[in-house]
Amino acid sequence: MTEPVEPTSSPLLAGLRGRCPRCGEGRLFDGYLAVAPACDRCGLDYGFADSGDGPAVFIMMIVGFFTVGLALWLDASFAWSLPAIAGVVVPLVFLLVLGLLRPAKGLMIAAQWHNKAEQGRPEDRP
Amino acid sequence: MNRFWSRAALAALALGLAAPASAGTGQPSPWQMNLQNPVTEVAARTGALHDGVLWIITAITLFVLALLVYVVVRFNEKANPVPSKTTHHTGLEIAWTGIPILILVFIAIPSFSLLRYQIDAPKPDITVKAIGKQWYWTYEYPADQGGGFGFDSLMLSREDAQKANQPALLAVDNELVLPAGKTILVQVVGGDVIHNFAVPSFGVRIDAIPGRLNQTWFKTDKEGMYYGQCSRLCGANHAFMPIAIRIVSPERYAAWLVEAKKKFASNADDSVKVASLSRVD
Amino acid sequence: MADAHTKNHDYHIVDPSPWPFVGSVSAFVMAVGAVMWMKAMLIGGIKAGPVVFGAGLIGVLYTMAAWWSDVTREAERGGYHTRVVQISHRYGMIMFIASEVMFFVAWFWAYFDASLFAGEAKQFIRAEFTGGSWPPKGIEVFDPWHLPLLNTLILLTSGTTVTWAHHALLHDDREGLKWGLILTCVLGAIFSVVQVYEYQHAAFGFKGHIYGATFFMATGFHGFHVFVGTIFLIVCLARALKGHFTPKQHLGFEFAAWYWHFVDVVWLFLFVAIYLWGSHWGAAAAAGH
Amino acid sequence: MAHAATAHEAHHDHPTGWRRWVLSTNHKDIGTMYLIFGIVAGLIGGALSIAMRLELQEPGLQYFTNPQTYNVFVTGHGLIMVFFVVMPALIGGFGNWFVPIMIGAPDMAFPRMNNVSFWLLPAAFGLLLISMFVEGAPGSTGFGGGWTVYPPLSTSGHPGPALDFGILALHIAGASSILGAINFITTILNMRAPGMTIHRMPLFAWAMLVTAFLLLLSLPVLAGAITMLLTDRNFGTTFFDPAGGGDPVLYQHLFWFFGHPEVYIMILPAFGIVSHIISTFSKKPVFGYLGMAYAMVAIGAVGFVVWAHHMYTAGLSLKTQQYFVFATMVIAVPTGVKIFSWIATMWGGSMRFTSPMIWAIGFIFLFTVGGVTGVVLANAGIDRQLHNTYYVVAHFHYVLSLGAVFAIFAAWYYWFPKITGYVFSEFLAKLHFWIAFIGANVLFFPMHFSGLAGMPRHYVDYPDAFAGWNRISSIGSYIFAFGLLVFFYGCWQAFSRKQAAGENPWGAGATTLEWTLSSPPPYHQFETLPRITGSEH
Ligand code: HEA
Ligand code: HEA
Ligand code: CUA
Ligand SMILES: [Cu+2]
Repeated sequence: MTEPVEPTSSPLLAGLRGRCPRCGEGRLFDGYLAVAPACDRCGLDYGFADSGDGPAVFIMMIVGFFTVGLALWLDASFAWSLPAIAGVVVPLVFLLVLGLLRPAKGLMIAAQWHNKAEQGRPEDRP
Repeated sequence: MNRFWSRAALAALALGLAAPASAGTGQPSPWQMNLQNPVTEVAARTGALHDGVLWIITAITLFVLALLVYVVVRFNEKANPVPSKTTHHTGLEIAWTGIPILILVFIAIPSFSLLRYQIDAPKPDITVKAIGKQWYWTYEYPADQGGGFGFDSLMLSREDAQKANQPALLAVDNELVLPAGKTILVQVVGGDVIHNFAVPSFGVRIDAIPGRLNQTWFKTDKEGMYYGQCSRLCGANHAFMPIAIRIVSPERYAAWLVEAKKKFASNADDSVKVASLSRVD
Repeated sequence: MADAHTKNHDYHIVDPSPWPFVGSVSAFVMAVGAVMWMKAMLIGGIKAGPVVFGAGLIGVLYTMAAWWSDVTREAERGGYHTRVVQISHRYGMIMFIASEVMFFVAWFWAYFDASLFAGEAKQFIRAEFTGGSWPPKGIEVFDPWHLPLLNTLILLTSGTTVTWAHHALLHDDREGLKWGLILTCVLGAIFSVVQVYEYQHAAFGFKGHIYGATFFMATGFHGFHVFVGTIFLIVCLARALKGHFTPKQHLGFEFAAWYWHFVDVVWLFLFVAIYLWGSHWGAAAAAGH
Repeated sequence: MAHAATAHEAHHDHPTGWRRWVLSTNHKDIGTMYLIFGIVAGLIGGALSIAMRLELQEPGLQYFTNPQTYNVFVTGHGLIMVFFVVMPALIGGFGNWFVPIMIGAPDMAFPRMNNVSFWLLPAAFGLLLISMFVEGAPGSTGFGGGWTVYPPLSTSGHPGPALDFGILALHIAGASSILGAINFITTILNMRAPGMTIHRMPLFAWAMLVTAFLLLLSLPVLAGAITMLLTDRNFGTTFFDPAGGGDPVLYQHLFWFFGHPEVYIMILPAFGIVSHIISTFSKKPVFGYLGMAYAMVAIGAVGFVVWAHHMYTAGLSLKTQQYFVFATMVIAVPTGVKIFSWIATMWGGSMRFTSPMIWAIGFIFLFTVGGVTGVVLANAGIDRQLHNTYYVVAHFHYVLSLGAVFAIFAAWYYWFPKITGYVFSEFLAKLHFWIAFIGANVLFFPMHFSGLAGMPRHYVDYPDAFAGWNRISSIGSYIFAFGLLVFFYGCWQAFSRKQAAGENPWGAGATTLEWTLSSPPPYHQFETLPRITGSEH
């Protein structure tokens, strides 16, 4: 395949940046969220990658925490009207989700690779 | 028995188009499926938020059901003998992350403002005290508002309620009488154990805790009888200490005050201690 | 015969044991006795509560003694406590202490609920009762700089002596181990004595007042832990004298030390929160800043 | 190998007869005892609830001439179902049986302590039963203040010894669970087979790990709270008595600080079980394995800071209520995302509708119904209308009686062949499902309506207007209970016809370690530890 590349010392950071968790260089994604088939630098096969709903859960908690909190604050401290709050918060939700989804997914996949995470099975029974 | 089943069938049909007409005002009505009709702004706004959320959760549940039916039909052993690896869909991934947050936000914003509306009581015109006791309520009218008396309010027996042409388990001997169109603040405490002062049509529910001065408020323009029930397990007769409020015109209220003062004069000094309003900020 | 299935792992497959069952039955008896005692219930005209409770308690204590001596036997002679088993024991002890910490959270919660909200207007009966201040009106609290400070120093010193014992053990210095432990036990005992003395001179009781309730519950539960910890250390001392423990394997001792440190740390929190901050001194300091 | 093991019945660590059970240090035997205990307690708790439904079938007092007795039944029912049915079955029963096996361990870390965890339960249960027969409130027996045991009803309101027995029952049950939690955590952290990294553990083991932490950190707070109740009752303290400077609401905080994690304690193991069943019968690995594991950890942690959503009517300040609305909503939604993960697991799969599978699918749907009503209740403003009404009763029975209990039955049918070695009639298991599904919905769905209409909980009698939905609910409960007869008949039939199940009756989708062992597994499994790998890397 490709020539051996120096493995990165911080696979999680690489994932966060949307890079290959092994070499830290190649692209993890093909497009916005679609995982590429393999690393274009070191050839790591991304077939293992399955982040599932993990990124969603964490983003919901983080973005939810932030935006719902913001709405609460706008309402409590400035008594903004409903549409006004919605006008600020709704776009913000999308911005944050769009902004965070990719790093979160990259991070989750990198963590998966780094920890060799997947449900184990006995060696003698493939 | 037959009538029972046909009623049940009818009720089942009505599911989903729960006609508000079926709801009682001030008391439940048979086969009622939604909140009692609101007569205060608080209750109306609570009901509106509830209905809004109900639509959302119904949609979510039906969506989950639809997905389940779909996978069952589409991905069973016969239809799909070879299991696939997960397919990817960027749009879906964004949607299933973002939409729940949006739902959350959409529920949270009105929820917060409703909450504030409920709790930040406006300046009251009239303050009364409700003291929950095993197993009746004592109501006190402060002297500075033409009161200066208190009385106990006990449930009528089924027979007596029937005679009085009032609903059983809701009717009481001495009702809490209050005027329409006035903001009423109710200070609620427990006399022995915790009780709970709840009147669905007013959108009011607050614990009556010994030693803790809780309060709630309501204002309605609609005269009539409004019933509620103790909503905190308080011992043997928890089910038998209803709250019955009669809302009358301010004129009749003034007249009633005079009358009641005479009638209940002997109860004036009540044993249960209730802090005065001024002590609550 | 025994070798048709040998185990090829280092885990401890424990033999069947009567203690769990005996202990549970005893706990049941003890609980029944406790209720009978508290409610002065009669059996055949006599107040059997203390007897029933005592019988259950003896059962529980016997179970503990028997159970733990099984454990020490397995450790000392059976060779069952392999490295991996010892790691399990460590996890177990850490988790146990974590749960104890949460126990104390409950007492501290009660204490702060009362002290931070002593004057909350909403709670009108309480506010009247406490006079809206903490310490509540009419409560003569302990001067933190007398006995409580002394006890703090005692406990802190005992923390160092137990560490000394530990180091001695690690260097196979049996004398140091012995004296370190003896000193720690003595300090623990002195702490308890001082605490009892202090209790006897308290100007408030356990009953009828939230100050006494929170004070005695928190410090009393802690005192109980000191008591248990001291016994734990005495057992270690006895075992040390019998020649138990090696520089490499001495979990029993280590756990006693952990437990002791935990008791130590809890005391610091109690001292700061209840004795210092919750005293007139604390109130004055707060008002004067 | 397996045969060699069974040939050694007389070996010293394989006792027989009563000693095998009473003195047991074997996680499977202890698990079996837990399951039997759960079934027995389930019958008693179920019987209490049927008696309640009989009473509520019509307005007026039918069977409970003393209303207090009804309260005692409700309380007993709640406590038994929570502490003596769901927790023993899910955690003690299935947890004990399968956590060690799934991680490739020969037993639990502390086998003797495991047994005391079990035996403390009958002791606690015995105390609870005694409690129902000694004086509580003046002139009646038993404690009737609800499973939440709020003071002052539980202090001044029940002078008799009934609640003292109840409190000590909870202490002992709590001690049992704390010891169990320590055991599970240690086992999972320290006894995984070679190659079974923590990131390769089956999700059920993950679920049990999180559950055990929740138990470890929440139960002592409950124990503290009820200890203070005990001293308030018997030693004159005033923790919860304002007349002595105490605060009844303090108890509520302490209780719910335990109580809310407790509801996750009851559902996380169910989540784990359902994940396995869905994956097995879709012949696909669990969707997003790592994300789901981490999500459970995060949800478990955040679950500690939402407790006061049970106290919206206690008179908390506006700010406090706003915070708890906010936190509850933020944690509720990702909890629900589990649903989508299961659907995604099935998506593209090749599903076989065996009996455990239909119970699991039923669980997914019914839990959703219960979960979304939880989101309604999370809004303090709306909860103002619904608190302590049957709407809440509907909510928590959907997540418990139709959530946790459905998961228990799913697990039962899934693992029955493994545990007993016999095949359970698929027909009867499915028949049981349909009866239970219909019965439970007829039983609990109308409670939403009566709750919205304003019917309060803990009512032995109610205004005539509520009669309709209550009648339907009661009929539903009889249907549900009838399903149990099918269940027991199925068990009896399975044991009498003794059709051998074989190692793995469920086929290629069943990939966890228990399916590599004989059915039932050898007395001591994994004398040689299994080696675990991932797929390739
Ligand atoms: C297994 C037990 C269990 C579980 C899992 C839950 C889960 C939840 N519960 Fe429930 N609850 C109880 C058991 C449980 N509860 C019990 C026993 C009581 C009563 C105690 C008593 O008073 O006796 C109670 C009471 C209770 C109250 C107090 C009501 C009152 O007394 O007035 C509240 C209020 O917030 C609440 C909320 C929630 C929420 C928000 C969830 C959430 O975790 C639910 C999350 C799930 C979903 C939301 C569904 C699926 C999600 C989707 C399909 C995704 C999309 C969804 C959205 C965007 C909304 N519960
Ligand atoms: C897991 C919890 C659980 C379960 C399963 C149930 C099951 C049932 N519950 Fe209840 N219930 C509670 C928890 C539960 N409940 C709680 C916490 C309360 C509040 C108490 C309080 O307020 O103090 C309550 C309150 C409550 C009320 C409100 C009473 C009132 O407020 O006045 C009612 C009324 O109808 C009711 C009815 C029923 C009925 C008919 C069932 C039926 O579904 C029961 C039918 C029986 C079974 C289904 C048996 C199940 C058997 C097993 C689970 C064993 C299986 C084990 C293995 C296979 C290993 N329950
Ligand atoms: Cu008063 Cu319930
Ligand atoms: Cu909760």
